[in-house]
Amino acid sequence: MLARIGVRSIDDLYRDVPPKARRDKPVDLPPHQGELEVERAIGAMAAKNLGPSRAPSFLGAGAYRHHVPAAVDHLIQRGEFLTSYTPYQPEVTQGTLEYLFEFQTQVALLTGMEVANASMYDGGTACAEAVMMANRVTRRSKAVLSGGLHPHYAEITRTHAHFLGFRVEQPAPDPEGREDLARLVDGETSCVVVQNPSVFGHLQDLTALAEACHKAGALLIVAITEVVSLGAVEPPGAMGADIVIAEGQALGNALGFGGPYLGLFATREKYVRQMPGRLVGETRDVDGRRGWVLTLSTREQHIRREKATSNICTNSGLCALAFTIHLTLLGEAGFQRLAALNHAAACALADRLAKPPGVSLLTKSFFNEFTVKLPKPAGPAVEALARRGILGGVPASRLWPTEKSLENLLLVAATEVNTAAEMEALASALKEVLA
Amino acid sequence: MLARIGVRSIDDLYRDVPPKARRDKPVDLPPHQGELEVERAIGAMAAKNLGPSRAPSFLGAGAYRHHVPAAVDHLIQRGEFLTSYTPYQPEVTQGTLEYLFEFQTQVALLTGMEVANASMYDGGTACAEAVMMANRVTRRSKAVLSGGLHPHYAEITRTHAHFLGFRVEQPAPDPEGREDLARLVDGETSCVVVQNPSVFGHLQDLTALAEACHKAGALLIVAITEVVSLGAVEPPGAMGADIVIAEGQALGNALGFGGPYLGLFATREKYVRQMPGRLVGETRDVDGRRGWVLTLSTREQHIRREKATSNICTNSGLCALAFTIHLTLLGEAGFQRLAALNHAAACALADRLAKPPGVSLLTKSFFNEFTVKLPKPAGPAVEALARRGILGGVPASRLWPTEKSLENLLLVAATEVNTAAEMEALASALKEVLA
Amino acid sequence: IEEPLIFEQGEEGRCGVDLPEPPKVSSRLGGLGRKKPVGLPGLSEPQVVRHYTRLSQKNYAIDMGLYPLGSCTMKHNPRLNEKVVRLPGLGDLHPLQPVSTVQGALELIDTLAHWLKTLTGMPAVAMSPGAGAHGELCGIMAIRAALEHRGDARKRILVPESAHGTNPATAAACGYEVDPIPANAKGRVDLEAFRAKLGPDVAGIMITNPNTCGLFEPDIVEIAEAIHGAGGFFYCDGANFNAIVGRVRPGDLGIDCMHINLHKTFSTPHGGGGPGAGPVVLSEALAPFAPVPWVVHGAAGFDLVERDPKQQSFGRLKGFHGQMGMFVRALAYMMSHGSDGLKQVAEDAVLNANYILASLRDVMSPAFPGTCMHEALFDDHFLKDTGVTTLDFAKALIDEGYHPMTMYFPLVVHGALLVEPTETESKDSLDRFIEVMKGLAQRAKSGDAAHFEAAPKLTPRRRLDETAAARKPVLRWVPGSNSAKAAE
Amino acid sequence: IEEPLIFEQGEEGRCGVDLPEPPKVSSRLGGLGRKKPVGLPGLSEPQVVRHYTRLSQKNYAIDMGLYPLGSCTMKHNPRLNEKVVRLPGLGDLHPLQPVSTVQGALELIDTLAHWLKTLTGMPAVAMSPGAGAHGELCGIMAIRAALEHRGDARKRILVPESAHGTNPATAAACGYEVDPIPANAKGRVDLEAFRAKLGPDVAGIMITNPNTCGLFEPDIVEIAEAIHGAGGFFYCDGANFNAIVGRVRPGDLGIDCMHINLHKTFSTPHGGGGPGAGPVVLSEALAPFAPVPWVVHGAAGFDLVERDPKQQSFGRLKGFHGQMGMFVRALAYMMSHGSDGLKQVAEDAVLNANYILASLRDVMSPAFPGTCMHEALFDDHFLKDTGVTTLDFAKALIDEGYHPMTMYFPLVVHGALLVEPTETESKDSLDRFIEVMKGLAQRAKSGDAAHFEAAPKLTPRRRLDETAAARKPVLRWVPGSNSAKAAE
Repeated sequence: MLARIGVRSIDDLYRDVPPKARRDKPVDLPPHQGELEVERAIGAMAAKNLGPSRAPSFLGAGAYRHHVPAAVDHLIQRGEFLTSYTPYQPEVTQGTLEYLFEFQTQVALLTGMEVANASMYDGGTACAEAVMMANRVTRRSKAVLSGGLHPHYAEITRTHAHFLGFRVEQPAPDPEGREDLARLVDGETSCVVVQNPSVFGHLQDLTALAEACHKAGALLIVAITEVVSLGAVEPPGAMGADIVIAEGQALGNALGFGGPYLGLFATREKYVRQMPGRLVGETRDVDGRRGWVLTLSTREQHIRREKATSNICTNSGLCALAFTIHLTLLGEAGFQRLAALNHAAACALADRLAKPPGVSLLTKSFFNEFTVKLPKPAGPAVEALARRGILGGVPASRLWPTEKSLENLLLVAATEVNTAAEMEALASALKEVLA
Repeated sequence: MLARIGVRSIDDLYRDVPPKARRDKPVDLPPHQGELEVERAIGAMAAKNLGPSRAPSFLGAGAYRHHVPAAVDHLIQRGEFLTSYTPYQPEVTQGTLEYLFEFQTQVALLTGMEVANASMYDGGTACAEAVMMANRVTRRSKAVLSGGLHPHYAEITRTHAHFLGFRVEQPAPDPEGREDLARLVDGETSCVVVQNPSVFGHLQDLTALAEACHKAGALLIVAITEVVSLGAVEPPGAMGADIVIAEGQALGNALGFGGPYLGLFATREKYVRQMPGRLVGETRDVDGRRGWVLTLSTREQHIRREKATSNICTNSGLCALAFTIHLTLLGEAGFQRLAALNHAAACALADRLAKPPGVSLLTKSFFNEFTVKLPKPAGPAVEALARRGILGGVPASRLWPTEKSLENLLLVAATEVNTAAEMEALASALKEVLA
Repeated sequence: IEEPLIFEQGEEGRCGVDLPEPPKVSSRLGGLGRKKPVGLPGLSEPQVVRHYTRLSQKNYAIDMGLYPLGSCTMKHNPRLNEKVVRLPGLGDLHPLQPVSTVQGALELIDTLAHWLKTLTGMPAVAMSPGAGAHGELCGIMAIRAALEHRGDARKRILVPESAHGTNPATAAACGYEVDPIPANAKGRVDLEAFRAKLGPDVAGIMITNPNTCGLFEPDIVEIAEAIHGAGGFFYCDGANFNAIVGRVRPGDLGIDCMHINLHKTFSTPHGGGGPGAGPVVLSEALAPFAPVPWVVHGAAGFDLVERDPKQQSFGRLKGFHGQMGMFVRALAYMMSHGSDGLKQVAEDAVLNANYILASLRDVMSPAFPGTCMHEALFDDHFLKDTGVTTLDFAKALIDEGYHPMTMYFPLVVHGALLVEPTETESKDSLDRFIEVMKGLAQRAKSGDAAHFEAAPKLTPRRRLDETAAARKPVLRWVPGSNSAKAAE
Repeated sequence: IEEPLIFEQGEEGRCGVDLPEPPKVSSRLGGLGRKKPVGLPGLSEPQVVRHYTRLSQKNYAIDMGLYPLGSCTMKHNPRLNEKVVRLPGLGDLHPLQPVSTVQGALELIDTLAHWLKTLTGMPAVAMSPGAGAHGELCGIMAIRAALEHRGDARKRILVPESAHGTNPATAAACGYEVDPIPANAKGRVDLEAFRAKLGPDVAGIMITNPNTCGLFEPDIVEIAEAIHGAGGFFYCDGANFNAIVGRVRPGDLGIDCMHINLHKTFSTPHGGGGPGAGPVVLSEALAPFAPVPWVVHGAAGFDLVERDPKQQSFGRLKGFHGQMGMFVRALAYMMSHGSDGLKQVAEDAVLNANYILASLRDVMSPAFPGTCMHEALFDDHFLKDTGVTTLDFAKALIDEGYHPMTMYFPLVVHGALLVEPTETESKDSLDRFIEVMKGLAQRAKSGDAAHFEAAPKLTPRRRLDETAAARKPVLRWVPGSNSAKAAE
């Protein structure tokens, strides 16, 4: 091969590299290892973690453990999906394009919106993108965030706000679901972002807030961190939302220590050209047969460069595939049943946990997650539970480390995978820990 | 659907069933359960076993633990392989046929034989089929089995011998590799079956035995339970074997508590029409393109019925696929290296285990398995090792429960997956157990 | 796109698996080290992944569409089965570990045995046979062992003409003569002909029920009584158990043994021709003669009997303890369906087959009047004078995106076409299939025989020359053969 | 065979997952229960498996063949990666578990960070960005935060014309003006033009190196010194790190930050467009401003900092801790290759690209003389007067069994064709590709433009009308739409 190229050595191909930066010796890292050794080394790291396969787990707060049917993982591992490129060449990627078109339809149906894109990085980044989109649509630059919004979503939005120079207003965390956001909406407000159920688990009727927003010329953005709730709860679209963003992990995707996940993004048809992210559209081929293509790419960075609606290039294709396969397997009946199972599990757990003296349930209306107030700080209590082999929830102090007023609050989730025995184990361990 | 059929109920479709045998109520078994529940129930059974993922394991005796590259399992799970039918319709099964043709070629190469079939149930059943084939070829009816043949192989052969009325002669188990089989060969002998390495681990040069067989008009059948040995050891074909049968599990297939495995079956070209099992052959399609079909099916039961060479219909297609993918990944260089790693591991372990006083190594020439003689019965010693979390080998008493003379013998195997630390753990635990 | 053989790819020294450098040891191979290379090609992991991915794309599979194969029960294989079989503690268990370390595995075998016995209404089951035909062998051996035990050397086994080829082959493999029984005009065993064959040298009868015409044998109880009356045993071929599982217990019909193809009724994958698993249920009379090993309840949990202390077992039929991987899958399937779901399986399978039969009754020619069980049998009467053969018709189905149905079997019907949709097909799927079948039947009748003769056209290969393949068999790749060059 | 949408299949009430009956509870949904059905179709598991299996069969993928996509590094994805990421204790870990219960996960992140820092020669790395473009955002935000920290409000970012579209989009998303730098005749940054743009309001420069013409920027050290001299920072786009990994440490060239696409250089699967992961290595000057979270070594093991105690971090960019699943895969890849293997990766990638360039030099038109790095760039000069466009030429490649190469990018070359084979292609694979490319080039020159205009012909769909799709966007299925009927 070198002969055909006309050089004597590989080194000759690196001659543009400044001499002082050329390395002939390998960097200071271990040499290659066989499959068996690598499996062992990573397996040893995995064994140091206490996962839900060994400990009952009741964590939520933006990431949920559900039973994923075996067919999902089987199908997403097909090489034709797993190792395929972004579908820029539609003739050889109709498979990817068709499932993304179905995904967009499913997301629109779930949220009660008109259109959805082909996915974002995750719920939090989708939230920031939604606010920036609202700024573009309204040509305003103040965003109002609910105190019940997941802190990561708020923090990401603030980061973008800082660099793009828009304002963010947010009342204090709202563990009891009492805030009045409408009073913060003014003529400068581009949008209000509210999470439903809130990060504390509260379910809220957003109809009045939507009206207030629209009256002031602002958009209502609804964030959802647990999409399974949409099988039981009235969708944001029906309450007047203009943009809905969500974390899609709960369907089809493993917890995986926080990623990769997928952001859902849906809006009204009239705003579609201000939307970030990829979109798949229906069209015809030269023989007149229905087919799919990436479309409206004039919004995107590879065409519009610095004038693009977002700098996003990669999305979460494979996570979206897992999501859409899981939802397709469930179908209408299965999705509603799954949601009902989750709600029933949370109701059963809430009754059990509220019993010990000094413990109170702060969340009256919830889906599969709620907040309890303990008689002592929740962080150490969760550590004590972990020592007993139970992953007992997310202490509010993990998400709001500086808010002393939230110190005793514990966010607890239950899904269809939590058995009665596990709930009983948590309840009695908690009693011990609090004693 | 019932209306189109013209019946009123499903029951009407069962009217040929005698009334007393019709059941309207379900049988006395549990009702259906969800995926999650079934996974839990079977997972609970799995958790009751002490597998090598939790305990170092040194078991062989016909089934070997090797590292299977991740690509193998990935590929055999492709639906087009996993859920495909027997390739009777070659136009829509060229995939299966091509890999089976490659498999046949690989088996012929490994064993040093001319032709191989597309697999049998396992090594043991292949052994019995080989003896029956030798009877057909020679029109004789006495088989001589080595005392170093795996007892399961011998037992299966005896079962068939009983029902088909042929004779089996076998000297006593041969832990030190000293038997002289040639003296048992006479004018009635259809074949001699010898395992290499023997079930006790001995490697033998079979050239002289092959000559003795051929001189007497008998066939030499060589059995191999660990195919990885063929990467390091002279193949039976080079020593004069007429039929080679082997257990193929060691490549590509999990231990899986004993099955499904795959039998390899190779012979000389002149005997091919007496061979059992499916065969894939090369041919052309109507456009002249190379393709593959099942061939010589006039030997088989679906054509020849009671005159077939065997009643076998199903083979081990998917296991053969795993075998052939693993071997293709290894290639010449990898296969030889794998064999070298195994031999090196066994040498290292043999040195360690032969140290304690009273323990002696019975096997001088071996591949990856050998026999040690303990100063006390091996069965209880293995139980004691298991209580220490080590799966320390197969006591000879497990395979020959009635042979008191073998009571103190332990069969020990080491492969590329056994680390030095594991070997050390076995050696010191054994010392404790024997103390 | 053509996919060359692995032997036509690769490069010397290349390897697709990273293995560490072996430590230097002084060989203890006793001078028997390999002298020549094996001759294997060297491919990288990407090359291997591509090779098998591309090969897979040349296959048809259940995952792609309906498989109308009669008598083969190609049903959907749930993915849960593939997941549970790979659980650590099952997939990695050595078969000769101390029984104290494999209690869960033995419990699993015992649980599956309980389900099989309960579903068939039989008192015992031999788990080790490796496939259906192996199960047949096991059953006939048990019969012969039982007869020998009572000192009764009988010579003949009665087998209906419509039987699978494995039945006569099995009887022969156990040293029996095969005596065929004709079918009557309704596709059932001719009861009178059967009675006439009975005698003191008849060891037993092998009947498939529902039979290979897709019909339930209405005289089954009479047959059982007659064979027992003559001192013989009743072997039931369980290939078509899918039609009656959960709804009829073969034990209630008087059978003595029956094998169960776990991949037919209980959804283990067909895998391109195996592996299967063929447990055999046995009557009280045959149970003592079952092959080793078997699982028993002992004082300290489950125990495994690998030698029969009573020495009545006819011996060992397979290495280790049977097709464990198939047991796990089958049990997962059974537990998922439960007693209610399995009954539903049979009913839906029969409903689907009858729907096809009724829908195609007018354009094709059903072999027998009335309804069927889980498969619909047609003869080639409807192709008369069209110049289209059963084979042509089946091959034309390929270009419509389906695997051919079973052809020319059972032999008792002229130019048979046997269609078994299974219960896992939805009504929409059946309707599409029916429409295609109608279209083809009409096309055949319209005189377009050329279309059928030329089929299939859309496959990686068109019809292959099987005669040439058998005349001069090429069963392996040989270096320097020019077959590669001709492939394009 | 056509595959209808899921909404065009199924039946009401059907479900592909067995779920238990929910217990009756009195709802605590606060009166917000869903009032109308969602509108999802009901499919069985077999229908679902078939739907996605058939869809997959309409895709091209690395597992099927070479992907000559320039600047995208479509290399083989080892299957080991997919196995280890699913290990219990990794795949099922919740991101907010107490840190005491996730020590192995934090160790893994820390180990990967160490590898990335060592390979790039940089002192710090921000792990959380979700993809390459997200990493760019992270880097530019760090630059702006550092400038703000020293009270230096600068407005402009310099970006070469040949940059990926993400570069200018990123700069804009951080509130910067984008100022383009032209390329010189050799495809490199025009050093003089660059120097002329420098000034006190230039925040930094974004350079891809090796650049999108497949060339190493020989003046890279001078550029770094100049931008630093002017008080700005040097952002290096790491998209083409594959060409130099293990052989050149970007830190030795004077860069301040660089994102790393784990799916390009470290073999995590592309997945049809994601998910990716884009860790960003940072210089000492930028490290204090990195986004949270980060892993630190604490007294009791690893700890996770989710709020910066010094309040210098520019904040949070992504939920939780980054793309853990991609970290596991990338680390498995890195450990498998080691320091020696990764160097080999770069060398083989460069060797393969040059082999293609040299082999096609005579029949196509290289955009620049001399050798290239890991990708070979051609312009459309060789198609002059043939009537064949770059697009036509690329589409014709599809019918030969390949994915098209990158077209019309970089913009600095007319009708660009950018080919990146990657190191995982074998020489046989390259030779086949070269032969196909030569054949097509000759065919174009022989005047057969019609062949190219009509391509592709062998795909599930031929060329699609993208204009119509954008004019009246149909972005979802709507009940009763007649699109289904028209599909055949």
